[in-house]
Amino acid sequence: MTTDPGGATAAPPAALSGHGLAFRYPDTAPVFTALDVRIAQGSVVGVLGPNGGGKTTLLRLLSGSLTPETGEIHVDGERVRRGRRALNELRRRVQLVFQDPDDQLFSASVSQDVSFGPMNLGLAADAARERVAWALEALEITDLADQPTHLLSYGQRKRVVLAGALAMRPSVLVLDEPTAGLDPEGVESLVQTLEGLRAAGTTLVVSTHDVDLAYRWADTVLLLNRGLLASGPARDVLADPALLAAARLRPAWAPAAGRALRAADLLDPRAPDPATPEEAARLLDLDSGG
Amino acid sequence: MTTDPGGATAAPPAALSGHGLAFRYPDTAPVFTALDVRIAQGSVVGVLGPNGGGKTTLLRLLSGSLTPETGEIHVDGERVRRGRRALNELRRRVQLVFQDPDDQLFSASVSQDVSFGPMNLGLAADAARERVAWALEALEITDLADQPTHLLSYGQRKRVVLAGALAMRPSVLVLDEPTAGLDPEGVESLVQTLEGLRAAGTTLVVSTHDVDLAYRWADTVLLLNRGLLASGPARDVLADPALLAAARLRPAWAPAAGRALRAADLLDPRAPDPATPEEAARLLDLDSGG
Amino acid sequence: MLAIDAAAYTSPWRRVHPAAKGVFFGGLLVCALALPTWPAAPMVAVVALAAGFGPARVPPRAFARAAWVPLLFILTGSLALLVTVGGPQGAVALDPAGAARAAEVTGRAAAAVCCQLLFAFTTPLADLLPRLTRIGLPSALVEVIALIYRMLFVTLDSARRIQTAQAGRLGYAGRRAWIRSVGSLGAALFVRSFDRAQRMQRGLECRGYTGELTVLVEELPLRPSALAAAALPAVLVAAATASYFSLGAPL
Amino acid sequence: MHIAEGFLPWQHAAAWTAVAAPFVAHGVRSLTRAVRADPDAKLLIGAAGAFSFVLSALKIPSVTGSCSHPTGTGLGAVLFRPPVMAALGTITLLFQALLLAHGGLTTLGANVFSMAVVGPWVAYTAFKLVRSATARFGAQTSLDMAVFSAAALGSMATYTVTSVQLALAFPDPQSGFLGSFTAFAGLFSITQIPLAVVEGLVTVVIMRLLTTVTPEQLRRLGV
Repeated sequence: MTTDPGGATAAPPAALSGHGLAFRYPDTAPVFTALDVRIAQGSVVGVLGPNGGGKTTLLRLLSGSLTPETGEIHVDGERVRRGRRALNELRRRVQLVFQDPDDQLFSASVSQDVSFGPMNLGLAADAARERVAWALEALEITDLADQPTHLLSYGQRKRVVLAGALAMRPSVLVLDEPTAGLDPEGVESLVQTLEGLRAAGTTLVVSTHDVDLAYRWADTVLLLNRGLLASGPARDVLADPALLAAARLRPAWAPAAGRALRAADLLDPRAPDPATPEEAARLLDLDSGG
Repeated sequence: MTTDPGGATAAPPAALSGHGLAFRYPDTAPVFTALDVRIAQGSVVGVLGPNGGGKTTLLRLLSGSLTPETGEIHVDGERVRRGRRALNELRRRVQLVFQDPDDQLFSASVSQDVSFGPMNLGLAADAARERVAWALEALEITDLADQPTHLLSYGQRKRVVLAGALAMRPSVLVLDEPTAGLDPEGVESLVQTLEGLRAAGTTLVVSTHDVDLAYRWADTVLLLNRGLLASGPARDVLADPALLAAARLRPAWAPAAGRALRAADLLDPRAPDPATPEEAARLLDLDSGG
Repeated sequence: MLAIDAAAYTSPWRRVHPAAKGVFFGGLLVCALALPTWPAAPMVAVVALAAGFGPARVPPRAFARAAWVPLLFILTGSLALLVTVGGPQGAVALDPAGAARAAEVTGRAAAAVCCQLLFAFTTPLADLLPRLTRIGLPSALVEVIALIYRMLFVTLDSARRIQTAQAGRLGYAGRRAWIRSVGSLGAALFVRSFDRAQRMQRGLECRGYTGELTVLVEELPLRPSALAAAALPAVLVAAATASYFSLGAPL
Repeated sequence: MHIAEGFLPWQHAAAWTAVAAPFVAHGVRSLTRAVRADPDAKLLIGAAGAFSFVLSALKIPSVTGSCSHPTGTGLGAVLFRPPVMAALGTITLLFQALLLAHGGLTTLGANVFSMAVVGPWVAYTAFKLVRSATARFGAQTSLDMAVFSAAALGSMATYTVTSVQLALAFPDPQSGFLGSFTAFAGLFSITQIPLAVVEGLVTVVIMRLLTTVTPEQLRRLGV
């Protein structure tokens, strides 16, 4: 199951990769000793594993919010050099969005907050204004532009932070638990919006506890538990009970439902598993209806 | 599907009930205008609905953390009277536990924190100490007693908060999203522990976004969306697509998987749906193995 | 979360430049303070309240709730003006001129409070604070003030949730418990505030933070004619007061 | 205890603004210097300011069974030093005036002088004096006594200064400033003395917790 991140040949080029990453927090055991990861351009990469398994650490290493002890980060094929300038360039190209929106919202006005990144890039007022408008549009929150941050709902604040990251025009968006705390409809609508960004060319790296979500949404997944347990297509990795047990995850429903449907001859043996319970129900209703 | 909360006759007595509850936050539209809910003794009641649908408001009304504009709360069959004394008695008997443990940990060490409630009850030092030991034991965190709270993991902090509530010896524990932020293994182990409390006689009211969890764990569910959409056995309410759509929830996987397994003749037509993907996989493996 | 703040963001006057609102209510406030209380204070109160409850549609109930705090201080403070201490009549005695003095102070302060509150009810701080650099405050200070404004809501939110949790465990059921609860609440807030600052530091670094919190502040049109119009009510009140005295009314 | 908008005659309001101004200017200078020296300081100061505001919005039990608010001057002075408190206290008072209608805009100078200048300096002096005078009673007792004195005396000082300000504005027609000071101080003492004691006790609880939970943070602040 584990594929060598550097070994794929016909695969799309890597938007972002880490080679031999080692990291430890002061006075603790190392989180990673020699981690290799590869994020293909234009893909959605799910990062899964138990709490304390290193998900957030990996996201921070990839986005320049932590510096690895040893190892290298490559963005768009270029190695990130040491030094403040290269680090800032990495941070711009790989935007990290934290789980708690209040960690990244510092302004009481939505449009002012979103303009922070573009202003840091040294853009002129007009160009910055355009960026802000475009980012708010992409997150479908243009109507919130003049709202005070503190009167927004949790889900709205999450979108504002995303708009602030997007306004940097990153090539990769790294999202720490973007769906945590959202209700099912909120999850769905955020996934739709993020799919729109991906279609427009942004690569997405997403950590999550939701195996079912990763199964239906991610192209590839990274399974972490203080080191890389596996990486590969979501539908292979997340259907492997042994790997899931090692990562202390429960299996997804979709493979079991798919197998049951195939056993009942309601799904073609080579067709993919149903992504959602609705899809499974539709197949069953087709049968009982026809 | 909607059952009159007062109408059940052979049902177990109500540990907690609300009658004609009305509530609004200042300067906003009412959340509830006349809500009737009934929590049967010794049951696990799931509270589901979209964000902003009133889940947390209901939990706070039931536990005396908010006071309804009109309507009554009954605990163990007694009406809660107006006034500070009666309110404090309600709060003691119905303990509310929030989603974020950091909002509820404010002492330096675990045992000090758990003793906060017993001290406020005016218990003597010995009696308080006994309560603390018992609550830590029940949550399986006796070994954490002398730890400083800020060094604990998220899951451990959640358990300390639960111990703090349990040390009040409530008849009902009201839990707002207890599984949020936990990894799948953490969810499983917390549910096990809470089942232990239920077996010892504590009634549980649990809000959650996780339809699959409610489907397999709750006895009855309340579906809220600014008012009660439905209440009844979890396996009836959460298998009804129209109700779920009204509550802006997605369906659970289990009913779809159960139907598929029955269509494949791998599950008895009257047997309950599989609770977990593992259970479904076992039924499928039995088939392919035999 | 805070009634005055929340109302300001939905005010119909939100789009009016803060400077114009400042001149309007500030001018009336100066009238209330600098002109003879009778008749200037009642006139100021009537004009300010008419504007506030009329075109500015300030919610009256929220206004009344907010006005209660300063009014309580004004009334208590005026009590001391009713008496005279250590005079020939004894240690404490009613001052015959005290009622008039108390009434004058109460009238002046009540009118002034109306102006202050109505400015607050129509001017969101998110619109006002970034413009404080225009009156010469150093930008580093203005950034800190704006940051405090944002962070106080986050902290206030934590405070409310911690307090609710404490109340659920009967932390406010008696005086001793109350003191213990407020103390532990204060300590928890301190720890969380500094923790939040550190996480925000990391969060903003990802967005290119290097020490400046520069943002794009949208220009609001400010026409000199609008400023002049905003000053007009104060001028009229002053003129009316002057003519009141020139007609010899108080005699 | 905040003097409401319009309660002071305008000459007094202007005079107190002038008196408070140099302290605030000094505080702002030390604050901007700290920010320039260390970019991290900006967010920490933001957090400290937000903390000061919320602390002074907390409810504490008062004598009549109703509740009141702590001044926070004692804790603020011990944690952040009086010069910084002059700046942070001014910002807090500005927000209190605009967001809660506690205190006025023209009376801001008078309120700043009592609550962000005199209160913190009295508290800080009391803290230092009691700390060194009680050193022989052991670290915890000494700290408790110093913190209690700082908070209680800081609170009393703000109330005394406010009474002085009101007495100067409204001297008694018979006995002048002294008589009127007695009237104001007597009137407010009913609520303020118990409040000062409560604030002292609350602040002791806070500091005890902070010394066990974040000793390194306190060391960094130089407590």
